[in-house]
Amino acid sequence: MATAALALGDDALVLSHRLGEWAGHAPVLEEEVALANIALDLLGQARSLLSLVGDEDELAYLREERSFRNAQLVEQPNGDFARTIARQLYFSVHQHLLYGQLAAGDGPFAPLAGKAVKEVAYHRDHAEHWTLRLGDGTEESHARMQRALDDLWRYTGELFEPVEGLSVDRTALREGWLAAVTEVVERATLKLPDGPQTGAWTAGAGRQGIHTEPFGRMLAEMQHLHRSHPGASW
Amino acid sequence: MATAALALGDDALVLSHRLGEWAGHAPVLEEEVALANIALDLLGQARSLLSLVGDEDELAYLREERSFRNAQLVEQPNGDFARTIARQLYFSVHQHLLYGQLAAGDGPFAPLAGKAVKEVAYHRDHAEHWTLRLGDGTEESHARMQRALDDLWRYTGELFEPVEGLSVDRTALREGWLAAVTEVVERATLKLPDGPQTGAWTAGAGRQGIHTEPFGRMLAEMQHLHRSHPGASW
Amino acid sequence: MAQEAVFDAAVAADERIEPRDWMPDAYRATLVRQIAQHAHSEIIGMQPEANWITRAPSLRRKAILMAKVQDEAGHGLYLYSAAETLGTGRDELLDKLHSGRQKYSSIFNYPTLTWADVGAIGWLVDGAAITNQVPLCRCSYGPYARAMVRICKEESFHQRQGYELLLALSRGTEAQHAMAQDAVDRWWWPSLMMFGPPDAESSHSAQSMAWKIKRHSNDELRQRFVDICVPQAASLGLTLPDPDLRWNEERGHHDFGAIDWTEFQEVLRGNGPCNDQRIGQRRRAHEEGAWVREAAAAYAAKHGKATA
Amino acid sequence: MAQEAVFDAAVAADERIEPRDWMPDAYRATLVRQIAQHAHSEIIGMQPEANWITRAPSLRRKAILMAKVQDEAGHGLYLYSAAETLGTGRDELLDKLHSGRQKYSSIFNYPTLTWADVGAIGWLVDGAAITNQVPLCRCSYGPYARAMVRICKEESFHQRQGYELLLALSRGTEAQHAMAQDAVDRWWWPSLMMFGPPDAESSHSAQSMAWKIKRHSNDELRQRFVDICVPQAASLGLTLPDPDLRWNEERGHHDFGAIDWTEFQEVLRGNGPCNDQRIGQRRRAHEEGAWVREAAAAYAAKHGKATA
Repeated sequence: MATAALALGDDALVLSHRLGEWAGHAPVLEEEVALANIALDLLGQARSLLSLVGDEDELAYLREERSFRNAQLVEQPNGDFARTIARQLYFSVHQHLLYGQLAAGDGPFAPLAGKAVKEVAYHRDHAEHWTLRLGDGTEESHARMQRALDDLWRYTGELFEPVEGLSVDRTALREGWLAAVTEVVERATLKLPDGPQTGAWTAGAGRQGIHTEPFGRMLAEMQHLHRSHPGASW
Repeated sequence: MATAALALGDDALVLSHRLGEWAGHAPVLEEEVALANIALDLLGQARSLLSLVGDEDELAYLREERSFRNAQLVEQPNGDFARTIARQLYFSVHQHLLYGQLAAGDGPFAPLAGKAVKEVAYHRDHAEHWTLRLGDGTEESHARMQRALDDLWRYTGELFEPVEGLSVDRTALREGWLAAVTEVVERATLKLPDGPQTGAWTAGAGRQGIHTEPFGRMLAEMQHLHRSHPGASW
Repeated sequence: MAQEAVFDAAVAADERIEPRDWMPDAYRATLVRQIAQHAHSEIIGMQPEANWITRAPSLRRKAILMAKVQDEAGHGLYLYSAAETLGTGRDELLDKLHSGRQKYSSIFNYPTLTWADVGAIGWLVDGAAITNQVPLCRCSYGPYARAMVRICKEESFHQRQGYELLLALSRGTEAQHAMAQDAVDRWWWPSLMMFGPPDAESSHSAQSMAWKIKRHSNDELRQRFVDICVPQAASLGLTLPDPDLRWNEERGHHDFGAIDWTEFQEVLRGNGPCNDQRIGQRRRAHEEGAWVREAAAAYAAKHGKATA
Repeated sequence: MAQEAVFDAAVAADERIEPRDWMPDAYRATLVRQIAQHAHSEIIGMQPEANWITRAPSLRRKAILMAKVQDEAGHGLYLYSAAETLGTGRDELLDKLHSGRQKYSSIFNYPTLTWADVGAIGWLVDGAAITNQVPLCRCSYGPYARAMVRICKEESFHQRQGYELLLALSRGTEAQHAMAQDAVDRWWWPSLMMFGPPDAESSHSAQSMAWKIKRHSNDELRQRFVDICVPQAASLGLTLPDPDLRWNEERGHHDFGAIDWTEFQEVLRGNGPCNDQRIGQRRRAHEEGAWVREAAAAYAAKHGKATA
C-alpha cells in the first residue's frame, strides 16, 4: 500500500504545488479563486495519502528527486493557461475515474477516495469547461489549446501503468479516460493526438522516480526553507 | 575587513550566478563563451574574497538571504539580453574604478584587486561594446536597451554607499562612474535617467541584507543541493 | 432637494443607503474611489504572500497560506461587485489600477524577505486592516458595509493565523526567533503608516465622516492599533522597534515614536522598494490573460452562456 | 579526372586535404554533415550540464562545470568554422538543426536528474566521445583534424574531471554513493549507443573509411570503450549495470550484453525523454536572440566594424 499511497500522494502534492505557482498570475480573478481551490483540495488529499506512509513533512521536504513517485504529467511546468488546463483535463478525468473505482471498492483507499471523488468531480468540471471555452473560443485560444493537448499527450500513458498495491481495472480506466477525454476534446472542436502509436503515449517513468528536468528546480524551491532549518517546527 | 570582503565577495558571487543562468540560452554562440568567461572571473574573485572571511562553501551555501551583503543590482534577474548588458555596464564600470583604486592603494585588497582589475577591464569593455551595438543598432534594440537602463537605474545608487573597511575615495568613484557611463550611453545614442533627484538613485539596502524578492528564489536554487547533504564533501 | 434631504436623513438616522437610492454624486465618487482602492489592495496584496506559497516550510502552513491568498482574491471579488452596484465595472477599475490612476495600499510595496514576513503581514498588516475596516461594517452604504462584515470575519482569522505563525517561530530555534524579530522590525513602522497621514494633514476625512463612510480619524485608529499590539507583542516574546513606546497612564494609551512620513510619501509617489514590481506583475498577468478572457467571451457569445 | 587522382593519392598517402584543394562533392557533403552533427552535439550538449550550473554543490565544482560548458560552446565555434571552410556557413547549419534536417548526438536526449549525472556525463559520455574522436585527429580533412586535436585535449580533461567528481561521490556519504551508482546505471547503456548501430547495419561507414574520415568501425570503438571503462569502474567502486559483462580471455576483450536498439531507434526518431525539450530550448534561444544579432549587424553596417 505504501507504494500506491506515495504514487497517489505525490501526484496530488506536485500538481497542487504547480497550481500554487499561479497565485497572483491568473488571467482573471475568478481563476485565482478556482485554481487555489483545486490546489487546496489536492494538497489535502496529498496530506492524507502521505500520512498513510509516514510523516507528511518529512516525505514532502526531505526526499530527493529520485524518490518521488508522481507521474511526470503533474510535474510539467504551468506554461500558459491552455497548458495548465490541458494538464488539468488529462489528470482530473483520470483521477476522477480512478477515485470512483477506489471509492466503490473495499480497499484501503476507499474512504479517502470516497471523500476526494467529489472534489475531483469539480476539478474535472472546471477543466472540461475551460477546454470547451478555449477550444471553441477564438482562433488564438484554439491554437494554444491544441498545442497544449499535443505537447502533454506523451505524459498521459504513464497514468495507466500498473501501480503496486492499487487494485483497479486498468482497462476500464484507460478506455473510460480515452472516451471521456475524446468526447470533450471533440466537442471543443479540437483533436486528440493519434494515440498509442505516436510512441509518445508510452513515455514517462515517474513511478520509478525518473522525472523531467524542471522537476528538480521545482523541488529546490519547495524544499529549500525546510531543509535550511533541520529539525525545526513551523 | 570582513564586512568589506563579504560585500565585494557577494557582489561577485551573485552576479556570477546570474550570468551562469545564461548558459545554453545566449543569443549567439560567441556570447555563450563571453558570458561564461565573465561569470568564471567573478566566481574566482568571489572565492578569493570569501576565503578571506571563512570557508567559501559555508558562506555561499549556508547563509540565509538576510546575511548576504551584495548590492541589489547584481541580484536582479537577467531579463532580456539588454537588461543583462545594462546590469553589466553599471556594475563593471563601478567595479573597474573601485578595483583600480584598491589596486593602487596599500590596503588588504590591493593584491587581489590588482589581479582582478585586468579581468574587470575586459568585462567593462564587453559591456560597453554591447551597449553601443544595442543602443545604436536597430529601433527595437535601442528601445530595449533604453528600458533596461531606466529600470536598473534605481539600483545604482547603492554602489556608492560607504562600506565598512573599504577605504576608497567615494566621490571620485561616483563622479568617475557617472562620467564614464554617461559617455558610453550617449555615444550609444541613449539617455541616462535624470540622476539623483529621481529618488530611484537612492534605492537599495543590500549591504544591510535587505534584498529583492527574486533573490530568495535564486538562493533556493543555488543552495538546495548543498543543504540537502549536510556535512558532505563534493 | 427633497432627494438630498431624504439621503441626509437616512445617513443621520444610521440607515443604510442602497444602490437604487438617490445619493449625491460626490458621495458616489468617494465610495467608488475608496472601494476600488480597497479592492486593488486585496489583489495586489496577494503578491507578497504568494511569493512564499512555493516555499512554505510545512504542508500545513502551505495550506493555510494558499487559503489566505485565495481569500484575498475572494475579497477582491466582493469589493469589485460592491463598486459595480455604484455603476463602475471591474474592467474600468482594473484599467485605472494598471495605468496608475488609482492606488492600492502602500504597505504592499515592501518585499517579503523571509517566511516570518508572512506571519508579520498576518499579524500586523491584517491587524491594521481590521482596525481600519471594522468601523466600515457600519458604513452608510449597504453593499460596502455588508462586504466588510464578511471580509472582517475572514481577516480576523488571518490575523490569528499570522500571530500563531510568529508565535511558533518565536518559540522555535534561535534562527527562527531571530527571523520573527527581524520581520516585526521591518513591518512595524509601515503598518503604522497604513492608517494614513496625521489627522492634521488628511484631506478627505471630514466629508467622509459626515457621510458616515468613515467613523474614526486616522490618528484615533492608529492609537487603537498600537494599544492592541503592545500586549500581543509581549505575548509573542517579540519587541516592537520603537524606543519611545511606553504606556502613558494619564492618556490611558501608549505613546509612540515619530513616524517617518518622508518614507511614506516616497513609497506613495512610486519609489517604494516594490512599486514597479507589483504593478508590473499585475499588468503582465492581465495582459497575458487577455487571450483567455477573449476566448471566454467568444465562447459565451457563440453558445449564449455566461463567461467564467 | 586528374584532380580526382591527386585527391585519391593524397588520401592514400595520409596527407591532409585542405580547403582550397579539389575534393569530390560527396566527400565534401559527408564531411559537412558529420562536422555539423558534431558541432550541433556540442551546443545541444551544453543543456543537460548547464541544468546543474545553478545548483552545483560547491564553488569549486561550479567553476569546473561552468568552464566545461563554456568549452563546449568553444568546440561548437571551432567546428562551425571547420564546416565553413567547406563552404557552408553557421547560419545555414543552425537552420538545419532547428528545422530537424540535421541531427545531434542522441545521448543528449536523456535528462540530468541528479548532480551525479554531471559526473557520469564527464566520465562516460565524454569518454565515449573521445574514443570516437581521437582517430578523427588523423582525419584526411585538415581543418577538421586540427579542430579535433584541440577538442580531444579539452575533452580528456573533462573526462578526468567527471571521473574525479564520481570518485568523490562514491567515497562520500551513503546517499552520495547511491547517487553516483544510480547515474552510472542510467548513463551506461546510452553511452554504448553513442558509437552508432552495429557494423552490419551502419550505412555510411565503408565510404568514410575509404576516405579516411573514419578509421575504425562502430563495433571496434565500442569494444575499446568497454575495455577502458571496466577497470575505471572498479577503481571508482561502482558497478556497470550489465550482468553479462565479463573478461573474455580468448578474445582479449570484455564481452558485454545485448544493446536495446529499439530504444536507440526511438530516441533517434524523436521519442527520447528530452528531444522536444532540447530542440525547443535551442530554437527559443535562437529566436529570442534574433533582435540581438540584428542589432549587431545593423551597428556593424553603420560603423563598418565586425559584428560580435
